[in-house]
Amino acid sequence: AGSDKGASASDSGANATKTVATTAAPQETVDQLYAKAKEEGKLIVYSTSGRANDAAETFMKQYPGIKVEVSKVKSDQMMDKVTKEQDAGQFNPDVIVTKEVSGAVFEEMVKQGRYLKYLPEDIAPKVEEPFRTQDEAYANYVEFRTIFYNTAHYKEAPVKNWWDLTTPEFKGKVYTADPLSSPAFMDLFTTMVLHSDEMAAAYKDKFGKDIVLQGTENAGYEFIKELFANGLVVLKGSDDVLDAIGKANSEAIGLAVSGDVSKNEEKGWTIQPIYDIKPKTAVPDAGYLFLAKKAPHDDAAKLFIRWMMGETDGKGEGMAPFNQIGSWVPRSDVITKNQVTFKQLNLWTFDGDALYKAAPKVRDFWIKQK
Amino acid sequence: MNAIEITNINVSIHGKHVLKGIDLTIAKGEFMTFLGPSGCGKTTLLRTIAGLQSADEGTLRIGNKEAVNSATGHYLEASKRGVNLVFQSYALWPHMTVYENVAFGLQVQKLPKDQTQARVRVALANMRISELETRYPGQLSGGQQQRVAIARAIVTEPEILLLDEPLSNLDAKLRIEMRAELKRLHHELKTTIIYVTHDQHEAMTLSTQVAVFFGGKVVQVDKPRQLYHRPRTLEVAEFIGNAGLHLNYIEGTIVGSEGGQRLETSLGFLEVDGEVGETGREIILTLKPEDIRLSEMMGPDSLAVHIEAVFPSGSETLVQTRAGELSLMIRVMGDMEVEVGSQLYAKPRMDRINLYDKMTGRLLEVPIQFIQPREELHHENRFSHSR
Amino acid sequence: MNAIEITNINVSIHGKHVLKGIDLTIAKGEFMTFLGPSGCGKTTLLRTIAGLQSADEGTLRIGNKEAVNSATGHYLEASKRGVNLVFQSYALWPHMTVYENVAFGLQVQKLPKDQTQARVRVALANMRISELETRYPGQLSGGQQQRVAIARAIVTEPEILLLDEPLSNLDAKLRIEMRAELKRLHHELKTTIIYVTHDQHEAMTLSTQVAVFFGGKVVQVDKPRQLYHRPRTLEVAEFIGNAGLHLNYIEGTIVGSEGGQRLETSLGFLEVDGEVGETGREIILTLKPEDIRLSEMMGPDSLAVHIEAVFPSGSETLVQTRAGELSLMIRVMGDMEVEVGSQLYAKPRMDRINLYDKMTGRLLEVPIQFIQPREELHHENRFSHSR
Amino acid sequence: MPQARLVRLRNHTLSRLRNPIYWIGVPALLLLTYVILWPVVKLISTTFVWKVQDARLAPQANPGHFTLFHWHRVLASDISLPLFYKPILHSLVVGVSVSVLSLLFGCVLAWFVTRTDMPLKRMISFLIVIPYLLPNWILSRAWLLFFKNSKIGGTPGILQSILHITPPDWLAYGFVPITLTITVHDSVFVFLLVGAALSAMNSQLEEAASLTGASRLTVMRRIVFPLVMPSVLSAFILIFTKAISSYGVPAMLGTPVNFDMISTMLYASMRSRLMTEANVLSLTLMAITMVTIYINQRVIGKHRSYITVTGKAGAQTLTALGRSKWPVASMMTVLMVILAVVPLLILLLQTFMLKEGVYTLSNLTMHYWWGGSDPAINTGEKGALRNDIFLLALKNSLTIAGISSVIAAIVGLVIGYVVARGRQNWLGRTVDQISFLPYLIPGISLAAMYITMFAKPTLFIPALYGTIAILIVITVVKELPFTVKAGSAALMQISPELEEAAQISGASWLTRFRRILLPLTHKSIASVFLLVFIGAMKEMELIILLVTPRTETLTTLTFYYAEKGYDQLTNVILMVIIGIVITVYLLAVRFGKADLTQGIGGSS
Ligand SMILES: Nc1ncnc2c1ncn2[C@@H]1O[C@H](COP(=O)(O)OP(=O)(O)OP(=O)(O)O)[C@@H](O)[C@H]1O
Ligand SMILES: Nc1ncnc2c1ncn2[C@@H]1O[C@H](COP(=O)(O)OP(=O)(O)OP(=O)(O)O)[C@@H](O)[C@H]1O
Ligand SMILES: [Mg+2]
Ligand SMILES: [Mg+2]
Repeated sequence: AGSDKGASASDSGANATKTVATTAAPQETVDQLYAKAKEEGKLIVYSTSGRANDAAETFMKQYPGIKVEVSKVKSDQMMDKVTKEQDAGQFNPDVIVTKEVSGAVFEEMVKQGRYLKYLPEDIAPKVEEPFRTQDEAYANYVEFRTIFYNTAHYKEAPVKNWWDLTTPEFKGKVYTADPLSSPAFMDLFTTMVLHSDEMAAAYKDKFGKDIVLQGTENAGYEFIKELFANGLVVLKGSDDVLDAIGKANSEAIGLAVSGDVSKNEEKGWTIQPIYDIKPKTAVPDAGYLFLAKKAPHDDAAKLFIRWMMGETDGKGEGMAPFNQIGSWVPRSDVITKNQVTFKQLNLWTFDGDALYKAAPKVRDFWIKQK
Repeated sequence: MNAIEITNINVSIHGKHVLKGIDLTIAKGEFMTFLGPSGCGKTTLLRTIAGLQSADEGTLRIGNKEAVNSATGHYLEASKRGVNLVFQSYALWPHMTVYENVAFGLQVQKLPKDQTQARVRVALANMRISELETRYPGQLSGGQQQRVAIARAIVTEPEILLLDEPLSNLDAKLRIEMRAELKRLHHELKTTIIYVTHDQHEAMTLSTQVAVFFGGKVVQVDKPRQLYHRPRTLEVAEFIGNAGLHLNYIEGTIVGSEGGQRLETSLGFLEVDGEVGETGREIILTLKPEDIRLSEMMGPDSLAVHIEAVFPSGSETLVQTRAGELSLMIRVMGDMEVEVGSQLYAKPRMDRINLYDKMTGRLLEVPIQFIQPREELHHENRFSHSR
Repeated sequence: MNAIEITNINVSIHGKHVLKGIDLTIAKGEFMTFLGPSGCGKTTLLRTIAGLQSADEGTLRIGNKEAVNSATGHYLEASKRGVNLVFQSYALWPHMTVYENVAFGLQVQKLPKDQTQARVRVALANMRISELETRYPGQLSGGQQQRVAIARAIVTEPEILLLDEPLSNLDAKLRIEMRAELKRLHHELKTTIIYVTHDQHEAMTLSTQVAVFFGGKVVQVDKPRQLYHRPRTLEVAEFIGNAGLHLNYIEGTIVGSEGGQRLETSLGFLEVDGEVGETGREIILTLKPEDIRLSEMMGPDSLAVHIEAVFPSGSETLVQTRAGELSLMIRVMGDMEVEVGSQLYAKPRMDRINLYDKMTGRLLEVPIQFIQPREELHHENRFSHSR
Repeated sequence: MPQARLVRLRNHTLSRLRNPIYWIGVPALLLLTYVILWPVVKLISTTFVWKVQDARLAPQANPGHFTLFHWHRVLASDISLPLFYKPILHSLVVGVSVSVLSLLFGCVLAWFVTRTDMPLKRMISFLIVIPYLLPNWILSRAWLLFFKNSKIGGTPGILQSILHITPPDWLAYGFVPITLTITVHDSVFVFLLVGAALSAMNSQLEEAASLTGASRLTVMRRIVFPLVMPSVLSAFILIFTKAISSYGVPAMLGTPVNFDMISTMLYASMRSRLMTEANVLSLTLMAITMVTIYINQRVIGKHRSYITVTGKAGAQTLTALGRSKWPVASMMTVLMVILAVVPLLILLLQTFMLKEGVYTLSNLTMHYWWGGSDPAINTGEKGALRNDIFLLALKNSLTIAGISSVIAAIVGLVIGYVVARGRQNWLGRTVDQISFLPYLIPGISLAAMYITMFAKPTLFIPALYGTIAILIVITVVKELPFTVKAGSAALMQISPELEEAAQISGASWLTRFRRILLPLTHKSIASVFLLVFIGAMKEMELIILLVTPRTETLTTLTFYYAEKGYDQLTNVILMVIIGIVITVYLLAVRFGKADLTQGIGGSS
């Protein structure tokens, strides 16, 4: 059921040059798909997120006769796995649930036609930009890296500007997961470098004077440098950061994934993410949904993607695992559990192309700071 | 002073009772040989003395130190006993060269390097293996390995040297040279040596004392010649002497006579001094093949014998002879050119005949004198007695 | 048919040239003994025959199969040669019981279980180790291990049996029993046996042929008695015979005489049949201690000697004597009760004197006859010649 | 005479073919070439070619063409110091320190357990295996539990919160804890390898030394230690390589103080999709190890012999410790309890705690083991044993670990045979070198290459990708360094005469292997089996790329739980894995004579 129709250009805004292989807008109704999918009998999902498992369970209840098998793989490893499989002529997965790896997913998978964009016509209008036309695919949920603080210590968000982190108040009290081993963290810093003008402006806003670069290229790099100079503590992962600031009455703050706020109760943390920081809070880290190239269970795959999207009306149970606090479903017809809506979030756009090119350089800079 | 005093040593290995109450005293400067059949416990006793095998019972004193005392649980470590051992299986260190193997003991004693070197070189030269210095044990022939093992033990000049069949893989010529070296050690350094060998010639020529073992027990401790001539039991008699199988056994009975008792045997009637035992008791006489002289001429005390077979073996010849129903094995030096079937004269040495109780196998310490042939049995073949 | 034909075999181990052009033919059913000093290459040759050591050069035929041919690079695997070997170092498998060790070869041959059992039992019984069946080698004494090694080799009844000092750790009595067992094998099964031993008595009594090795070369192959009496070189002469060190050497020179040549020695002038060699050439006579008879009476051909020392050793006695500047070692059977300093008469056996070229060390095959004492040297101590 | 030469050639070939070193060695070499060398060659070749992605780093990139850019970048650019030189220095220092400590710790333990009459041996040798059962991040966490200071925030360590001593950074993070944690985790390799060698050693060699008056320490140093040198060196190389390539511990304990090692930099490069850089870094590690192995081969040498199992058997006697017997045993037990049992119990306790860190009775629950779905806990995730795929994963894990550990042990011994007996031979040495590479190829890279290599049938190899077989293959390959080293070290101890004696009895190589070599090395085999089994049960990196939903394993299940942050569930699976391994261990000891404390030949 290979419905690979090749590349079709979608032309809009900043991502004018994005050339994306798309499965054409379907005429099929859910019933038609289900009928065909039942013949296929099963489908295989490669997912970076365990939420796909939850969606699969409800899906199998809803559409009996179709078995969903979910493989959990990290997004960068998934790229390797799928590339090698496809090059060897093995087309295993039907659905891909993945996050970006500094633009590499777009460059190395989407552009090559290995991951295919799929957005049913009936749902497309309800999808917020950039995920409707501008981005590489529809994202079923969006998270981002931001500063967390301990509400037991701070009554309100202690940070309003990224440059606050470079002040003596936070010396040795800022934690981050290691951007070297989690690229999504690096993406935030890379984006700051890309938007150095805004960073410079924010600097002026904070300190009331123009930034003086200390041998760095721009305000983005300067920020990283000063962050290190202020005793940034790098920990292994996001959970370590939250552990560091979440327990007890900590005055420390840390950089972590917005979605982690949902673990608060479970872990006994008293932490909150900050949703508005100058110049921009963060860059989105989207959980994209793709069809895989030459998906063997094409119709089941589409049915499942629709299920995860929440179906036409956005009320489908399949979306529930994705619509959580700390993460946003970029659909206008879906009510978020967060206090702010997706549109209200003050985010940079995820510019895969630019990130992809700039990431190594920022990474090098980071390494040199050690 | 005694070098080693062993009292009632009992050793069991994995439940097998190997040494059964050994009592043995070895004087300082003694050259003591252990003789005994394979598996009788010689190695085990050496290991016990060296401190490599723990004893279940008994005491062991080495010099003036108590080494083992089962009653108090005392046990002196092997490394503190001043004893060295040449292992039956050599136990050379495969990762060290010959030089290193031999030098090890001296290095442990922290001897200066030049002295170590000098002494190792001497030991190697004495063992005729100087040119093998840099080889590893795996690159040596069996005999060469054995000599390294000896060199390793003697180079430290221990007070007590235990040697477990140290020359078994050497040729006759080397063996003689090695023996000379051991004798030198024994004399010059007054080393107390305990030696295990299966070569009885070695035992006889080297040692000042021989202990004979059977089944984990000491059955006789004696000077070599004494042991050779007067084995204390039939078992020992049979075991001693290369003759082993060729020992001449002559059965007999104690009979009463006017003067006291005499023995009735197939050799004739033997008169003894005093009482031997109960009349009617069966006895056995032993006579070594080399204690019978064979000659062409009938001499005093000689017995006419027929030659039944001749077994030449280079330096000596065994001659099997018969006199009536009595079969006698006789050993003669060099080649004996004699025809089978011919008649010659055999003359046994009376003082070399040993008398044993057939039942208990114990030596009866009674001097024997020949008296008279049993005319009724040997008409023609008789000893012409002329004393 | 020949069991083994060895032609120009050369073997180097780690660059050391160990076997240097060995040529040797062993007939089927032969009992061949290898004699030679420690390290001369006996084990290496056995290993080469067995196929455990590869040869650099030469050919080896076993039966009618070619086993090694360096020219064509042919090499027959050890397991296909129908040969078994008793290793000098036993090579027992430490993880198997005695029974399993011995049964292994039969199991490999896929013999039915009951037959295997029967044959193993017989072999163990012959080696007197039946009761050790369930023990592991680590639980045995040295001699017991050695017997297991023999049992393991003989149980498969190979066509060719190689034994590398198989009895070195056994006592005299067992050794005789084991020899008998080997002889039985040799006779009953017509097994070709190659035997390495350092016990020359063993070599003489067991074997039908003896090969003498020196430094990786075969120097003499002969019947035992021939070898004993006529060693082909001085080196062999010195090596052979337990006497080793006690061999009597008598130096001399070839001098011209009317009839041809004669030898001038410290024994006197010896007349020889025909030409010996260049006049003026130095020669050496050898005479074994057991080939001199010592007696109290002056007999024909005897020489008056003074007793210098007596070394008794149980079954025999070595007597060191002197006649002028000539020192003679004499061996007599049994105990010799003689006083040092007394005078006796020594009578050498003329036919046992061997004559060697001093330079080359080769035997000169010339019969010797005694002629005349050198009056000018030995006034009183002379042979009284009466022929 | 060309014909004669031909005959000669044919015979030579024939006799070589009959020589096990060749007929095993050559196929082994071919196999290794395909499964190891080929991936490595590919790895090397990528480092000299521009990739499309390189345009990100260098504008001059010309895809497909030769370049030294990557090597230059790693070794001689402005980034080299932090990217390569500092990390490699750290790696080497950690590698050497871990090796030295592990050797000290492992050898001493092994000696006490195998060569003395110390009581409680069985228990102690059992306890020594436990730290290896725990994932090494558990040990790191246990370290932090005690020594954490305020630097990384959160709950302070016990030392600080109870004793009010602030542990300095150097004690809490970086070199010291990394070294100690890896040491505790990996010294079981030394213990088992050296222990197997020691227990096979003829005790007369020790006795001979003590008779010269040498102290125990001298005997250890001059006789025992050098004699088991092949095992010691193997253990050294294994530990060294494991240490320099380990990621989890340095990532957790090194990051807070910027203590980078090559392994962490390599992982970072990989995650940033700078594959070539990662490849260059792993090649530098390989180069280091090659040098180490070369030195090892030189030390083990041509002539030097390490034969301690000979055909003249001697009774194995144990060194009597006398009065110090019990104190030594108690000390070891206490030490091992602290190192092994405490972390294990903490872990076990956690699986019964509804909320982490709440130490009340009411907080105890069996929910995480077999509780039903409760929306209030873990968003309704059921107890681990109730998970639908648990049984499948358990079955798969057992199959993979079981089969691959048996195969690995045998393959290791067979290839080890070539290495040990072919020490003088180019073949033996080459096989030795190649078989060591898998430890240094990052698991992910190897797995990625295996997808390509085994996705389609190649030659006679069927398409294995997607089956359990490929997981077994890669597990066996990945463990080859250990299995081959263990096998060859064990075989070096065995006198070739023992094999020859069987050969002359007419036994084929296979029979010799089965009846002589296998039983003589059974202890070493048992260790190999056990460690590979544990390794396979814990393995994650390697299989994550190769699993498909049908080949889900217990570890992929923990990956799922861990990602979701379900700590207790993760621990439950860990406990299951540990439970299985302990059971297998006990079974092996009971039925497989895999006793790690006894002398050879069952002479008990
Ligand atoms: N691996 C080796 N490297 C170098 N030389 C060796 C090696 N193995 C043996 N040799 C030498 O080869 C020679 C012959 O050894 P072989 O074992 O054949 O002697 P042998 O005649 O059996 O001696 P023995 O009677 O002492 O057992 C010896 O000089 C020995 O040193
Ligand atoms: N580990 C053991 N378990 C059981 N029995 C043993 C063990 N070690 C030795 N023995 C037995 O103890 C006895 C004595 O052994 P030992 O080695 O002392 O004999 P030996 O007199 O030296 O013999 P050989 O002359 O053959 O070397 C032997 O019968 C042997 O079988
Ligand atoms: Mg013994
Ligand atoms: Mg030899």
